[in-house]
Amino acid sequence: MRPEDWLTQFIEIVAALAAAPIFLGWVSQCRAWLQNRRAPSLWLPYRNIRKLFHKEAVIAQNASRLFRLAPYVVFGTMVLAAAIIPSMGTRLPLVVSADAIALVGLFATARVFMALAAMDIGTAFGTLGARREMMVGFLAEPALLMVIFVASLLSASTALPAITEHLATQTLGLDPALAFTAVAFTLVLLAENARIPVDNPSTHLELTMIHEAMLLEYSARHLALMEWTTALKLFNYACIGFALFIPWGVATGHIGPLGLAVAIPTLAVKLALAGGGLALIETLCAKLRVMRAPEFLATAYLFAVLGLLVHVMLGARG
Amino acid sequence: MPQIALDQQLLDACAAVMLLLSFAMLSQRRIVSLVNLYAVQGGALATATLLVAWRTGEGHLYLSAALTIALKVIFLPWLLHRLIRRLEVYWDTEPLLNVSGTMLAGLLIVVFAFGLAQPITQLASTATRSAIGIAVSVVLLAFLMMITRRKAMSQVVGFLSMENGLFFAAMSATYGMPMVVELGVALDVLVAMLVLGVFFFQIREQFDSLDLHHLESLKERD
Amino acid sequence: MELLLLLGLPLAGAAVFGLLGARREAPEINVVFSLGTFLAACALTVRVIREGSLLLWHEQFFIDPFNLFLVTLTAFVALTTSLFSRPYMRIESVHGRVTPGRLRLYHSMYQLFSFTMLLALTTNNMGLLWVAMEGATLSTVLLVTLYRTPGSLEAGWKYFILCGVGIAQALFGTILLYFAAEKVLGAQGVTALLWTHLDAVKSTLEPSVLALAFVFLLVGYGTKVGLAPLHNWLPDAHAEGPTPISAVLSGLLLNVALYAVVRCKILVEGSLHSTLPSRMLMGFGLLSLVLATLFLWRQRDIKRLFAYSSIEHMGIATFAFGMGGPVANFAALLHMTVHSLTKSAIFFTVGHAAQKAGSQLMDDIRGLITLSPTVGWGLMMGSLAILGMPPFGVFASEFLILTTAMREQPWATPILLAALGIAFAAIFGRVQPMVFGETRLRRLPHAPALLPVFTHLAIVLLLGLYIPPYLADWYRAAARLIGGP
Amino acid sequence: MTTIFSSPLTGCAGLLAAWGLIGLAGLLRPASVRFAGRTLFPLGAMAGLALAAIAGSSLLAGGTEQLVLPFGLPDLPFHLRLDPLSSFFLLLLGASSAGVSVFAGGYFRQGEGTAPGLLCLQYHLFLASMGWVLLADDAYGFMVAWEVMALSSYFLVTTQHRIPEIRRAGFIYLLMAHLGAIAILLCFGVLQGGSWQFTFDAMRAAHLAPAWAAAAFLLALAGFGLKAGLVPLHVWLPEAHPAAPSPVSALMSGVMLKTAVYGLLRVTLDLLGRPVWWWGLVPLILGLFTAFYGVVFAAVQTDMKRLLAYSSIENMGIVFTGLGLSVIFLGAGMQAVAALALLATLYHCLNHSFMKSLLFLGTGSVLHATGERNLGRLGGLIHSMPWVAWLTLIGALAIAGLPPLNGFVSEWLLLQSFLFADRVPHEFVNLLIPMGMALVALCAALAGYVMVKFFGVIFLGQPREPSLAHAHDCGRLERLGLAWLALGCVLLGLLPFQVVAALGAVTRQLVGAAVPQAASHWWLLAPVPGRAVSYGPIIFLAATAGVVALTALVVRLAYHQRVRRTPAWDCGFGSLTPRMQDTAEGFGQPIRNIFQSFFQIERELPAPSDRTPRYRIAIADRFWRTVYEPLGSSVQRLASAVAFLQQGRVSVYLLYSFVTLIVLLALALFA
Repeated sequence: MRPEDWLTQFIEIVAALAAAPIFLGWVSQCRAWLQNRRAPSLWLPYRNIRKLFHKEAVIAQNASRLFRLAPYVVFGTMVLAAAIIPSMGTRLPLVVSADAIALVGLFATARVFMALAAMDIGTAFGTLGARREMMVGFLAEPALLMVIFVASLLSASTALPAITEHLATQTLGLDPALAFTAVAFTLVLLAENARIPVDNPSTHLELTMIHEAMLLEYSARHLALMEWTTALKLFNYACIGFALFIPWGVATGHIGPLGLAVAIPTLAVKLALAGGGLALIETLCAKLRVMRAPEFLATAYLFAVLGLLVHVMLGARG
Repeated sequence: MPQIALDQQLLDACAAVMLLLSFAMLSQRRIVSLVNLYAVQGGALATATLLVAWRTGEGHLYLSAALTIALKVIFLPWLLHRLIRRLEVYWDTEPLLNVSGTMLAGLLIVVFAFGLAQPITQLASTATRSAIGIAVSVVLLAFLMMITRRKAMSQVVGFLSMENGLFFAAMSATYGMPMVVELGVALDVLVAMLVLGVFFFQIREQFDSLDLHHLESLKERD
Repeated sequence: MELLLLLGLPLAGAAVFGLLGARREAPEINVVFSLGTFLAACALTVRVIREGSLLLWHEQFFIDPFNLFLVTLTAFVALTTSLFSRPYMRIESVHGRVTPGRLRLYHSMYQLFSFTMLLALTTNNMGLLWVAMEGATLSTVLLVTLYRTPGSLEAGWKYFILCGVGIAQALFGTILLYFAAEKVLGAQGVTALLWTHLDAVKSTLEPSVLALAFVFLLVGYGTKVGLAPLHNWLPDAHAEGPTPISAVLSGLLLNVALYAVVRCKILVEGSLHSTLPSRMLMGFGLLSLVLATLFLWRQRDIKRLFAYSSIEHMGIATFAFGMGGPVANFAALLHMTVHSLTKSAIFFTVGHAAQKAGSQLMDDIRGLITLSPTVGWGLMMGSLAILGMPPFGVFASEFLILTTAMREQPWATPILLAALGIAFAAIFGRVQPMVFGETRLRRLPHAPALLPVFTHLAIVLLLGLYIPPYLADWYRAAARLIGGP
Repeated sequence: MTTIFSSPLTGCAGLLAAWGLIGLAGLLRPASVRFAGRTLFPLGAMAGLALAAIAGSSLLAGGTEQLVLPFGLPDLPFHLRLDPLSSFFLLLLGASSAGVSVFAGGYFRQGEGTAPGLLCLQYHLFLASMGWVLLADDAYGFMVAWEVMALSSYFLVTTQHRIPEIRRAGFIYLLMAHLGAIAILLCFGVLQGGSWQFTFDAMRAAHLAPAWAAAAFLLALAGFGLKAGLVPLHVWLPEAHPAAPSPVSALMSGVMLKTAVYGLLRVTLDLLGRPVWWWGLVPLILGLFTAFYGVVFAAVQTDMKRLLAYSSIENMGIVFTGLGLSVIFLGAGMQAVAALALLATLYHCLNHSFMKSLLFLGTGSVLHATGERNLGRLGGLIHSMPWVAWLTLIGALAIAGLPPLNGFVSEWLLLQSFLFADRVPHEFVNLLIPMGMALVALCAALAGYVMVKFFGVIFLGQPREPSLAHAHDCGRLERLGLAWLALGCVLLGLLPFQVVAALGAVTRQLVGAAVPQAASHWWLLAPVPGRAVSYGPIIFLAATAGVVALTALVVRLAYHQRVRRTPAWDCGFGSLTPRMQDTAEGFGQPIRNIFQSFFQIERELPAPSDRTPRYRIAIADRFWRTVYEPLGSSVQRLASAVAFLQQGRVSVYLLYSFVTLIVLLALALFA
């Protein structure tokens, strides 16, 4: 590994930390426009986080250490995830430590800690949120894994950068297997990031909420970290999507200032588009009943597996 | 040589008589006369043994004939009669299979017995070989009788006539077994009867009857 | 000399008990006689180990590997059973189930019974063998009816009639055997029934006659082995008689009867050159095994339960003898040994358990190990042993039998598997609640004799882990003698 | 002593004997808990450590040695053999039993059931017999050890024999174990191939016809699968494992199940030699189904030990999946990948033995502290028993397959080997295996669900019963045991490179290839040459921890530290009680709804107008009603049909004899 690779790594992490809240803001902005509302500022998430950091933390009496540890752990895992997803360059030193499977493992870790923290206080809300989160998770996680496997079968590797490099070097022309998985991935993204139709980030209605229910007991800096994590998670998923389905523009090989000069704008554009698309979907869809969520995710899972089968069949033929 | 023919005829007559007696026993329901029939059968057996003994001059056959007479013609019938009188069991109840049915089964058995005896008869060198089939059928008929009877006493008589059949078979196939065996067998029969005597009184004092339907409580079917 | 002692002592014992009437120390005297017999057996064994097989008294008696270990076993079990019966019968008389007069009969017949067993084992004369077998029946009939209860009388009657008739068939078989032998060995009739001579000339004996003879012998002695469907006397006799008698019936009589069957099988197979006898044995074995396990399933009475298990195990042994060949025969012999040891041990514990509960119904026997751990563990270990749990010897034999069956008679293995499974479920499902759980038992007036139980179990355990070389040699020699298809 | 430990094999045998002696020593003072607990069990743990050390060293050495004991059957004295395979499993046995024994030393109390001394005997007999199973090198010795193992564990299970349910569990357990043993026995009957030699060497040498070989494999699968709780032969497991005292449950789930894996590996890959590829399909499919079945049932359990038992079923399912995969690859002639799959299998065995023992011991402490095993009555224990809680948390995260703990590594390896399946020269398998991969992923995710439920309901939230408030943390020995196992989970997770290297000897022995190490770094696991595939848990951990620490530091420096403690927010609804928390049933509800068809559910729902509403739900295993109960009743019917034969009438019996006689005579005449 060369020093500039470490540099890229560093830039990526910083960029992710910085861009994540903006991306979140951008999505809600698009949503507002599509729903003819006055859009909130792009920097609103930042303001929130800053405000929360300055507040005094209020913690329930029977909260255990786990409760206070969780935000940091969750945040840490998300940052590491951001570090190993090739959003700009593919030569990332940290990647050797965790391939795509480990990435899914990272998300799972975050989810488990979040759920445990939610159960820690022992209010009905927290447990309810935890249960629903795990319910979403146990279907979304394997679906994501399947999505990645299709890609890694195409490129004979489970390391995301390797996959990206392989796909990026291919001629444009969508592999049918990837088409299936793209759909699956979108569904997973929606579910995992607590977006409509599975969850609604902007409501606290107990019947419907999942993600927010887990955060109810958090306040101040812990909440800030949690919010930031949420933003990072969305950002990460978006980047995974780019890495798998529209890898073009990511700097392969040892990256230089030139490569960055190309990579950063492309990423920005991709993000902008993705945000728009996400907002569009959220506007068009209606929120599902919580009990319907498993069916939604089962569809995702099914699509992913279908993609895998399609790949195998075509591979068998050709 | 007519003389030989004569005792040959006598032998065959004895055999026939034994078979006849078996059938008689099969159909007989009065226990007293059952015992008498048994005694007569013993007599026939003894006669046959004597004839063979006289003819072959085998010493131990005389002995076994004497044994037969002592045991099966005199002692056992006497013992049985005494038991009958003491226990007041004169009649057997209706057999499980009615007489005509029993007879039919008996006939079939005789046929089968002759089939069975064929290989033996062919091999046998004794003058009495033709009687082997009859001996076998006597054994099997006695078996049948034990199956069909309801009274302990008549089952015992059946048992004894089976013994007779066996002796007859031994005699007609091989001119009797070695002496030591014959003695042992006789001893066993004797002891068996004594044991039975004891037994009957036990059963009697327990159930005050020798009807076998008292002895059907130990079973798996429920 | 040893033989004289071996046969003389029990006979003398029977006479002594018959004459000297009811005495308080009769049980001890009984033990002494049995001990003497056992010592004689040991002496005999030592002599055979030194000099090899023996032919004694004008060849009327003989000792070869096949019957030697059975003789020792018989004497041994007779001894331990007499040890067990000492406190057991005392308790019975305290409970008022037997009068002194009957105890006198009991001891006398006990000795007579062991005499007939030993005679049957040691005699070389097929006729005498028959006489001894009949004698065994007669001497035990009155023991079965010892309690004079309706049940015991019925059991005794069935025992007498069925075994009597059966044994009569065996006599006819013997006659046929003699008939065939006489053709070869000459009419002087002295040697014609001697097994050794028959064995020498068996290949020249007339096959068709021997086939018939075998059928009669098989049905005859098979009735005493308790082969289904001739077994019906067995559970009743075991359940209704006094427990020491159940122990010796299961432990000794069945073995001796099977011994007789196998002796005949050797001769017949030698002359027939066909697998008919083997197939008959296998069929009987499997049938007994299956029927017995199915009967096991419904038992309420503990002694009937283990009686059926005896049938099951005799079935296994018979099946193994049917398969033949060195390994299967070896296994079958081993199985005879360990079964008689284990089963008698079980009956010892069962006897005391039933006395504690005052009933033979298994539902009345609960929580043995809480009241008397030794009896409880004895029963538990015994049952596990009889069910073929290692490291007990029964497992060793079943291991060999099953592996052989898998190679030689694959079709039989599903049946064996199912039967063993059902037997396990049936027996263990009954034993567990009797041993474990809350207790509702009472104490006994005399301390139970548990030395015999644990001696037996120890030996069985030993045979599972280590078989003494000379014993193994006898088994091998006997297996070779028995041969197979 | 020196002479004994001169060679690894004699050393191991000596240690097994030592276990036996320690057990016997328990009988010296049968009633004394102190003697057994403070002296003997720690000694047993020492022996376990020593065993692990010896086995480990011989595993690294990779040698093989044999030994013949002077007793056994006449022509078949007991043979012992120590080769990489057995030394690996001995290592597993020694290492995890050490922790369990230490824990047990503090666990067993005076009271109902078996006396401590006897318990000690049974316990160490159990350990020794498991060791013997692993060392045995002849069929007879193997079977004896195998059954002794079953027997001793049976007695341990029925320690509380006064409770009818426990007696029932023990009965079912021993019955099934016995059936399985007979199947294995028959398998050996096939394997000896008519040579009547029952040593494993002879079996290796024997050449079997394909049909016979397949029969042997299937018999072995049935027998060992039964012990491993392979569906549908699993029904005994959720009964027996919870019934036992917790250390015993830990041993049964943690170690005994692995002996089944060992047996199947020994028979399939060693004794049978070269397997046919389609054999692998059977364990693969069964394993996948088992894993799924187990985890789904675990998700809806309300008894914490039953939950763990079902999770054991799941993990054994995963193990068998890997095994089947490896057999398929080997049959298709792909040694290297077969080695990878086998590696995953073995690794998962090792991991599971640590994780599951840890969790079972944790439940043991909870049980002791609260006397409760129903999840619905627990909660909030992290405050009153922090040691148990945090150590158990490690186990829970590990078994949920979260990086960087050990559970993740084996699943990672398994998935990696799945990714090769498209190279198998059988199209059908190619099509089949992706489904397998999907199922494995699903099971892993569900395991996470189960563990969140397990840990969250027991340790987090508020105590559901007032009595839980004064639950006490576990004692010193127990802590030590838990800590040892937790340490094992962490180390196995962080140092996969070393473990894989050590396992090379085993895979080389069984499939003739070792997983190559592409990367040369000691901290990096890169098992697949030619593919950019790697996993470096240490960096992984370092990075995460670094970020966490950094964040914490920044937050601490940049912002103030004020924290106010208040009651939990009750949404304005005044009277929240702990009973209003989500219960175990509630947590399982989504799974119940989604996989309804799997369960046999009976509900008791309160009517709206109910004064005292009562909600009860019981979930039963379908296999009981569909397979086992019919079996039992059919035997019952058969028995009563047969009983008709025995009518108690002498005449009828005579008729039987007569007919038998006639029939046989006919046979003799005309045959």
